[in-house]
Amino acid sequence: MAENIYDPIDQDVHSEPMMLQMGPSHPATHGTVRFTLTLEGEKVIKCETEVGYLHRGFEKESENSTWTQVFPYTDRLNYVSPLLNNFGYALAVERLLEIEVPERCDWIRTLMGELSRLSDHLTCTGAAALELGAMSAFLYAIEGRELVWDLIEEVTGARLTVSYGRIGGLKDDLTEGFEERWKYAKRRLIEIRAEVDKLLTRNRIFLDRFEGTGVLTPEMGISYGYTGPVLRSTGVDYDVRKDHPYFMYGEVDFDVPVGHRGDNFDRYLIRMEEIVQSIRIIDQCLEKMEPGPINSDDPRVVLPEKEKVYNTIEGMINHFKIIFEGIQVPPGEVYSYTEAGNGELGFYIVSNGTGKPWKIHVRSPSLIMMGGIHKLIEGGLLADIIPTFDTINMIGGECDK
Amino acid sequence: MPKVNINGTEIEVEKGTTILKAAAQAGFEVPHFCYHPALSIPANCRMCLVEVEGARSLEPACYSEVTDGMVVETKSERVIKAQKSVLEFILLNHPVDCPICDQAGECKLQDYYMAYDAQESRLRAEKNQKVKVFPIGPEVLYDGERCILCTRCIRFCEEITGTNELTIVQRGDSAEIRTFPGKELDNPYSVCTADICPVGALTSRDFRFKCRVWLLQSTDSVCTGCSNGCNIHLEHFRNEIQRYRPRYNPQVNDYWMCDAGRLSYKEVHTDRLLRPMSNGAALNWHGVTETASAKLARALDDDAGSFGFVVSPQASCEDLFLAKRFIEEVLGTDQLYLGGKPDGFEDDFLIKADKNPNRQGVKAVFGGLNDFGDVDKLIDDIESGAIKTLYMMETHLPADAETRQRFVDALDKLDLFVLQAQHCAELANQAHLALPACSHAETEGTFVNFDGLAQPFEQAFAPHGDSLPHWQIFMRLARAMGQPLTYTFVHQIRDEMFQASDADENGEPAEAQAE
Amino acid sequence: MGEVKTKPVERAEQGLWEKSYIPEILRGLSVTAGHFFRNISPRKSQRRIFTKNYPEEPTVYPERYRGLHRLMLRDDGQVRCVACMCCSTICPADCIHIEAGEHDDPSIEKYPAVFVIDELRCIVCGLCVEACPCDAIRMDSGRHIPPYTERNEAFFDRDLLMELGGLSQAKQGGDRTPAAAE
Amino acid sequence: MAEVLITLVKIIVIVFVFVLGVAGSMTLLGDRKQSARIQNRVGPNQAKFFGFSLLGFPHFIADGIKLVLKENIVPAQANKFLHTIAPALVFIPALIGWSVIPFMDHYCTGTVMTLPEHGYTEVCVDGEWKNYFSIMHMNSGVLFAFAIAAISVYGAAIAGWASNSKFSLLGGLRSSAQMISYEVAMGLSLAGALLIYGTLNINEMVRMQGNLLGDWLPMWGIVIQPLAFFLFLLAGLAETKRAPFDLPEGESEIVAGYLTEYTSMKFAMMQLAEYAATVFIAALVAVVFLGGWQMPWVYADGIRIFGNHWTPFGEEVWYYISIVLRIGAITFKILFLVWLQFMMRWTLPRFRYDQVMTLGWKILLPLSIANLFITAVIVTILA
Repeated sequence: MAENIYDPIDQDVHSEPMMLQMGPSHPATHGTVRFTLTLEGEKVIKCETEVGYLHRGFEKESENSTWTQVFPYTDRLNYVSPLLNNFGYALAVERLLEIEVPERCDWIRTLMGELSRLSDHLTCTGAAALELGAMSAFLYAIEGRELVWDLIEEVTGARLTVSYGRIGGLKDDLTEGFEERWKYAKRRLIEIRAEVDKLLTRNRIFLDRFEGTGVLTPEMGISYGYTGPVLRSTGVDYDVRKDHPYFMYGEVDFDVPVGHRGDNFDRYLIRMEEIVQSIRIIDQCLEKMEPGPINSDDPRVVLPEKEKVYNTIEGMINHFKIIFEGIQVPPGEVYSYTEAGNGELGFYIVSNGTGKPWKIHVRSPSLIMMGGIHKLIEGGLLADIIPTFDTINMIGGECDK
Repeated sequence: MPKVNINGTEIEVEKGTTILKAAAQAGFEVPHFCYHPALSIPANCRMCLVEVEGARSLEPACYSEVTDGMVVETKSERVIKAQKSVLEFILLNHPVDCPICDQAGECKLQDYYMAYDAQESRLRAEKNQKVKVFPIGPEVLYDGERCILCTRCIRFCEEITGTNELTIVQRGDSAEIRTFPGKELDNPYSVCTADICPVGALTSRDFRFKCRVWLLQSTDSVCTGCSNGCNIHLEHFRNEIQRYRPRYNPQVNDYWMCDAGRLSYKEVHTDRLLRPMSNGAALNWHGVTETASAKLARALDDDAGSFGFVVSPQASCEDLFLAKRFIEEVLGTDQLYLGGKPDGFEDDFLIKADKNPNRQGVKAVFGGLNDFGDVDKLIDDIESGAIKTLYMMETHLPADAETRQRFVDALDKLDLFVLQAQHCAELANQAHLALPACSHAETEGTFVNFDGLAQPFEQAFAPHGDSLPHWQIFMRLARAMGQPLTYTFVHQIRDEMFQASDADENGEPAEAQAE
Repeated sequence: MGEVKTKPVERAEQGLWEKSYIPEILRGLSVTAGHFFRNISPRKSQRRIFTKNYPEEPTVYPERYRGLHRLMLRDDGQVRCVACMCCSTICPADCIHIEAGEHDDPSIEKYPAVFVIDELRCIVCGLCVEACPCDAIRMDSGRHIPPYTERNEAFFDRDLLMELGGLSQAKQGGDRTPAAAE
Repeated sequence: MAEVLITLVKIIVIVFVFVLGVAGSMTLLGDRKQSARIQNRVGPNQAKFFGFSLLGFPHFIADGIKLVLKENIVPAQANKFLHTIAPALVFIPALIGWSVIPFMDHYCTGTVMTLPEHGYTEVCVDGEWKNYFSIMHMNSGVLFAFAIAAISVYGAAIAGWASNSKFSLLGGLRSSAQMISYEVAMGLSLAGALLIYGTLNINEMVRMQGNLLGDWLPMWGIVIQPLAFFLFLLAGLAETKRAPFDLPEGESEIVAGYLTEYTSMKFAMMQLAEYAATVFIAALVAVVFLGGWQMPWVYADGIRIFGNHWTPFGEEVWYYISIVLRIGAITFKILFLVWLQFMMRWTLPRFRYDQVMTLGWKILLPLSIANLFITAVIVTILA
């Protein structure tokens, strides 16, 4: 922005820009972030972003936990799609351990991950509507999310803090009636998506708020390191699932929606489309999945079966060593990345060969997006911050770590 | 000097070195149960078998000495197979006891199973049942099922203590460790058998079920039980000492320590003086420093000549050094007395009669013990009124119960009695001012053992209550009385102290060599 | 191999009529009014109320739901837990406090003299259940952690946890021959 | 003396029972129960009277008690006087406007006769019109209503300025800009209707809407001025500062706008005034465009359609029945419009500040001027 913003705007009437502290405790800055805005009327001429109000020291906490104990912490990164974080972290450690997980585990991870993505996108689009005042659309979307969470709860035992991933496998297999329940949920989800679509997509008020606001160019997106739906809205078709397939994403058909204008409306459309694609992926997973083990057979990593723990000293010793020492990860470092709800979620992990991580760094998409958000906000109106911040979908837990 | 090739690594070792030690020098671990560096080598567990080129069978690495040009494989297929078989065999009758076994976490069976076996047992036999929770001695419990019969404990009693209590009875899978008839494992070093037991067969009664070992944090420290100054691992959990474990130091205690010393940690947590007190009322340090300095200053003004000071050989050298400076520069008295615990049992191995860890330290810091009066003189002086004000470090006095009672009675005659101690004993109630001091687990410092060996110890956890190290208390009082002694870290005191003692040519011995 | 292709998202052009707000407002109103009238319909089966009247209509949690802890019992009603501290070791929230005691029965040896779970500190991750080598602690009580007004109420001690518990049939300790006569 | 007493009774019945009753219960039924049903929820039902949840009404009382008992906070360095007076400036105009809204035609002490040949005009034979069903009978009623409504701008603006908060200030600015802009469009869209009615007297306007076009189509404002109805409704919505025009208090942007720093009963007054304004706009639309108390084909002396006329239950009784029906009609119309506003509120997203201005000045204003012009031309031609 120009340097002379503090100069009087009008030579005759003395006026000066207004500084406005938006956040950290402000209804629009959910997830706690602070914008220090310089306003000319309602026009934002300068925006300084300050993150860190939800900092919990995830990375430092992890250094004092065993590899397994990190899972509950990862739940709380992007708390709208905890499963994706779980699996992303598990994948990173597995790459460091150089172990393979059974096929069924990969299928379940793909499936549950997409469920989580559904919940993320439903929340994001719903919340965007809510903050524009269209509360009904939000609650319909939330109803869809509840259905997804019901499924997640049935499989993992919790709705939000799932801690379902395990290094070398999963906590549990899918439940028996999962497929039937998914079919019901799917039917309702499609209905709900149609309703939200009806309420918002062609509504002129909504369009006026979303079209042409918060515009991101592809160059800017790439240079700031944006990923995920936000980058795809500019036309860059980067999706980790497509470009570097992991789990079973190489085995399923799906489309990666891309926009071309890079505005809020493109991001909204992409999320709406990804809901459809996620449903497609889940269907394919359920179809192609075959029964089998869900945990790796490496005794260094996976807890033995309970039966053996209770009754054999070998199982008991194995169990004890993993519990009190933690999984022994060989020294080394790895950067592993997956496509989370908001973009590329990377885990850079260094192990010194003990039961605890030496260093875990999270490349959290939200934090990186906050680095360039002022570019999207500056020049717009105060009210444009709302849709822009919503479609960016910053999640405090992930951003501040 | 024979040259030997271990797993492809060429290494030159001294003559007579065993393969196991040579492998350790070359950086390879050879698993072993029965072998202990301080004991004789029976080679009965067969865990350390290694492949020697040219030899028909696998050789026990703990026993076989290297010869020039020997080629050893510790990780060959044959060795691994042997290791797996040995472990499978040892675990055959091992009970599923990890949840209730105190050894879990430092158990060699657990470590080796994960490192060298990690497979399921192929045998589907019922497990043998043997004696459990057998009180083999007053301090040690025996569990027959967990025992792998490595005989370390038997060899310890034969070779180290020479008391010969233990042996193996029965044969085959009924074999167990037992005491000889009419004996029990009651030598003063009996808990060492639990230390060296590679599995959970022998466990300490005191430590039993107190804390899981993997939760313990370990700090290098020195035992304060007697003037021998055995090196220990001070193992604590949540600001509480859970146990002492001997730390290898060939100059002092080798791998061992006595049972009494092991239990001396309890003093740290019993009868502690936790808050500064003035005539029985708890104060904070600000308040008490003011009160104390005012009272001391008044006492000095009234009659500087009637000021007595009891120095304790329980305190570390750094504390004593500041005590000395405090006495000389602030109080200016020369009526010094020596406190400390009375003498006790001694033997010719580790236990010393002098039960104070730092008498040599007092000697070094104050330049000999000649200036100090004894307990009788102290009591006489109080009773005669020669001492009106007494400043006492720690509560111990080298006196029997009767004399001590006389001392306690005589305290009433004092105008001012300042106690600066870890413990309340019965003195804290009588003290006009009671200042809480830290134990050796809560601060760092140096003890000089009977032999003149200065041994540093580390701080394990935060001080209990409001207690402060002695040296900090002296600094507070000195500053409040207008003659500040300024130090920030213990090492500053240490540097100055060693300089001073060198100047005195009092030959402070070099610090103990690291392990 | 699955097929992945990109799909450009499209936005429809709007004509003057649609730009006049009216059709879309009416479309939106038709959606919301549809919900409104369905949900005030006198026939309750027609309604599509998603909310549950929670305290009056108790929710049934799925089988795997992680709720309040419970301590399982042996056949004779004693606590199964042997105070091995695995759960308190793995607990990331450090919410389990156990003090072991010597049991009268030498075949049990160790039992938790004190076993307290601070349910407020608990983050309900379920690692303790996985870590238990004795099938002693479970979180499948089907009850969520209730709200508390006092901190102390959230400390669930051994007996309270045992009341929630049930009999565990899991076999423990493997096959053993009867004790040899000493 | 009797006049005063009757006026007092009217004030009490209309303002306190009807307006505040409807406005207050709307906070519950409209904002809560209705939104709940729209959003597949149940809505409040936990507060109970002797075990009955009564559609959640006890919540209304609980809310009131809560708001009264809350701490009254005035921000540091706020202008205490203005901060305190602002809620009254918002609240009182919202109620005064009601004085000119007729809930029924004047009461005729004699016999009412309808004259179809004179456009279904009702005349009072052997008696006189007594004004029992509106607080005040005023020849310039519409003008008065507008004048009073315009005052509430000051309340919001002052509240925003006096709170010493930047968010409040923005809210106050937005609200004054918005209300002033829309008042223009609102007045001009009404002008067309006034041209046709030829009167500012609201009761007369309603009476004229009793005419039947072609003997069957009631000549309501919506029929003769459809565009104006739409413009007026839109502008009216914007006047009430409710969604989708709730940007003065757009809670996600500027926290709560000019309400940010208000608590306790002052907040309740502002809130209640907003609801009262919603009802008032509904009433204005009802009387100007939806025939007010007119019920199609129901007249004081019987039912008339296609030139037919019959009087059930005899003339004496029917007159009273028609009074009840007509009061019911206007109440129903008001409630329907309120319901519609709430449906909009829960359906639509919020406008942006500049878009509201664009809509007001660049769309609504030209359209209403065009409407006025065309109406004027037609009226001139027809006259």
